[in-house]
Order: sequence, then C-alpha cells, then structure tokens
Amino acid sequence: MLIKIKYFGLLTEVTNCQEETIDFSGNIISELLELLFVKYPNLKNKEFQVAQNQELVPVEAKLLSNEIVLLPPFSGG
Amino acid sequence: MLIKIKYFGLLTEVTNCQEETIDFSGNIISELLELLFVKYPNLKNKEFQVAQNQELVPVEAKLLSNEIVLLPPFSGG
Amino acid sequence: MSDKKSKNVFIKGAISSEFIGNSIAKHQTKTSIGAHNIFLGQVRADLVNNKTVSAIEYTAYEDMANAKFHEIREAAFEKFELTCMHIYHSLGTVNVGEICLFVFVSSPHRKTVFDALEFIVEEIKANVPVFGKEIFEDNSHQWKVNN
Amino acid sequence: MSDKKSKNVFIKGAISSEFIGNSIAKHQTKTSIGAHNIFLGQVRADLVNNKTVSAIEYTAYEDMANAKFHEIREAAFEKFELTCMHIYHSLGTVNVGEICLFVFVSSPHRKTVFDALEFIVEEIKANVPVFGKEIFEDNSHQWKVNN
Repeated sequence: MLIKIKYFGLLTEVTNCQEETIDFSGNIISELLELLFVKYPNLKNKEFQVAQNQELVPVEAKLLSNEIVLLPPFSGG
Repeated sequence: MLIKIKYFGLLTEVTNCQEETIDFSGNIISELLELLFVKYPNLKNKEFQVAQNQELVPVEAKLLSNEIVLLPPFSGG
Repeated sequence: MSDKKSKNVFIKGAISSEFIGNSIAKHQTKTSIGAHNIFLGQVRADLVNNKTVSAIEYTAYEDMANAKFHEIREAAFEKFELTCMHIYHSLGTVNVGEICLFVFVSSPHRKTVFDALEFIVEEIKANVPVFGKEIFEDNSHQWKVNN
Repeated sequence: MSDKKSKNVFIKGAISSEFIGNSIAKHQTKTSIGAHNIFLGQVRADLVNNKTVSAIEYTAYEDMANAKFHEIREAAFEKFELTCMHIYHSLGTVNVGEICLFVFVSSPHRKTVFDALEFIVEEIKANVPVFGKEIFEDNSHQWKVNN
C-alpha cells in the first residue's frame, strides 16, 4: 500500500523533504516508523508525535489512513 | 475649625452639593459625621467610606486634615 | 525598556479603538516583549426594570484616584516581571458599546501578563474612587455597583 | 450576538496593530459585552549563544491546525459564557517586535474573559501543530521550543 508521509519543522531537516510516498505492507504505525528509522537514522533521536486523520495517535495504533504525519514539538504563538 | 467636605457619586444627590465648608470643633471623624447626619438624615442610610489625605480611614480616626471626603462604593471600569 | 513613571490615567470620554491600536504599535520597538495582555471595559446596554442603559457618566475623586493608580502600578511592577504597563480610564460620558477602561501589560512571558492583568483590573475595581452613573434611554439614572 | 462559526485563523505575515484596532471597533455594536480580553504574542529578540533572533518563520500542519483551532473554539464556548471569540495566527515570516498571535474574547463579565483567554492561549500552545523557526541575524536558525 502507498502511504504518504508528511514531515514538519525540524523533521524536514532530517528527511530533507516535506513529504514522500512509501510502499508499506504492514498495518501498525510503529512498523512504518521502523522503516523510516532505517532510511533516516537521525530521526530516531528526534522528539515527534504521529498524526493520522488530523489526530495524534500512539505509535501502537493501526494504520487507518494512507497519510501519516510526523510532528515535532509544537511551538506556535 | 473650617472643614471642607467633599461628596461623590450617589452622595451628591443626598447632600445636593459636591462640597461644602463646615465649622467643626471636634477632633474625631465620627463626630463630624454625626453633624452631617443631622443636616442630611438620609445620609445615614447610605453606604460610604471616608477618606482623609487621599487614604480611606476608619470613622474612629482623628481628624488630621481640613478636607474630608465621603465616598460611596467604587464602580470604576 | 521599562516605563514605570506615573502617567495620566484619565481620558475625557470614550477610549477609541485607534488609540488602543496606536498604543499596541508603539510597543513594536520593545523587542524583549513576548506577550501582551489587554483588558477593555465596555459599557453594556443592561436592562434594569424595563429600561436600557444608554451611557455611563464617570466621575472620580481624581487626586486619590491618581494616587491609587500609582500605587497599583508600583505594586504590579513589584509583584510581576513586567516590561511595561498602561492604564487609561474614562471620565465623563461613555456611550453603550464604547470603551471606558484600557489596561495593557507586557512582559517577556505569557504567564506573567495573565497574572498581572487580572491583579491590576481587580485592584482598580476595588480601590480606585471612580463612580459610574448609568443613564437610561429616558434620561433617568441609577448609580452603578461593581461586583 | 455570538459568532461561533469557524473562521480563517491563519494570516500571512505579521498581524498589524490596525487590524487589531479594527477588530476592537467592530465589537462596539455588540452591546451585551462588558469586558474584552486580548492576548498578543510578539516576536522577541532573544539572545542565544551570542546571536540575536531577528524573525520567526511559522509553518503549520494547516488541516489539523484548523481542526484544533475549531475544537478549542467549541470547548471555550462550551466552558465559558462568551459573547464572541477570535483567534489569528501568523504563517510565514514575522519580524522581531511584530505580532504573531492575536486571541480576543468578549463576555458580559470580566471574570469570564480572564479564565477563557488563558484557557484558549494554553490550548493553542499545547495542541495546535504550528512550528516556529527562529532566524538569527546571521541567517542561521534554530527551531523554537515552547514551555
């Protein structure tokens, strides 16, 4: 399944992109993250949360969308 | 001694004036008030505080100024 | 960066939105500020016994009021790490929908301005001898009571 | 009197003092309002390792941010007796001394606006996916961290 992954803030400097599409066969978000940690070893050291359908979800959550968003700590205002 | 008495807000409607000068021979504020209560019987039913030298003082305080101010409840803002 | 000096607090009539906008603009050169908090008191069209308030006429025991405003300012700068602070209060007639009180505090951090603004507004309401006469549409009136 | 509908929250660049003044002016027809409370976030010239911040560049995960702003708005109207509420946040570059966040709440009574404003600002800081990149005078940068 093709999953679009979006990155924000500091994370875009780790991945050197704002979004990418990855072919992924698992169904748990943490498995997808393992794949990304292989591609971007520095990502593992960064603090971030995962959003799916515009809501933060735990990494143990099932993949329910074909778009996953990685968000560093919020710093609005 | 001549004492200037100032009234504010609602109290000006009881006394029909904003200030007046009264000849007073006592030296405690409550004695001055007794004089005013005779002149303005309705004043007794009104809630007010007394200021002397720009500070609120208890009615038992000694008269230290020749200007006494009667202030109804504050309602700024 | 701080301007702790005593200011003229009373303004004749309503406080305009342009005045508030200009006051905000003046703080753009104070680059240690991270947070502003502004309180505005606006005259409400309260309904009392079927009559609607159309304006409030403010009077004050000005000497004592200015002394109290100064005390409140000093206490606020003492208690809170403020960069600046401004208070303006109307005297005379302020119509319904117009602004009669403008309190403006600024600080590097937001927590400070929240605490300071509430402190200052409550102090003003409790301790400054200002008196509001609520004028109804039929020109009758009642004296405002704060709570 | 209430305007609870969803609004466009993001503004390109800084939020001007004229915009804030106009926003205040628009509330003069809402005569049930007795108290306004306004929070303004201003970009600070922080000194970090001998370098001074000259601007913040804001980005956001806009879809989720707008959904969160909407949730915060709904929660605030649920929790507090507000007459109206407005939130504006900058996207893109905001220079030092300029305003990047404008939160404006109005209610018949002051206690309500104090509680509501602090609630809303804290919710925004904690739950809205906006990211600030602090640009230093030498064009290097660091990512802003809220606390």
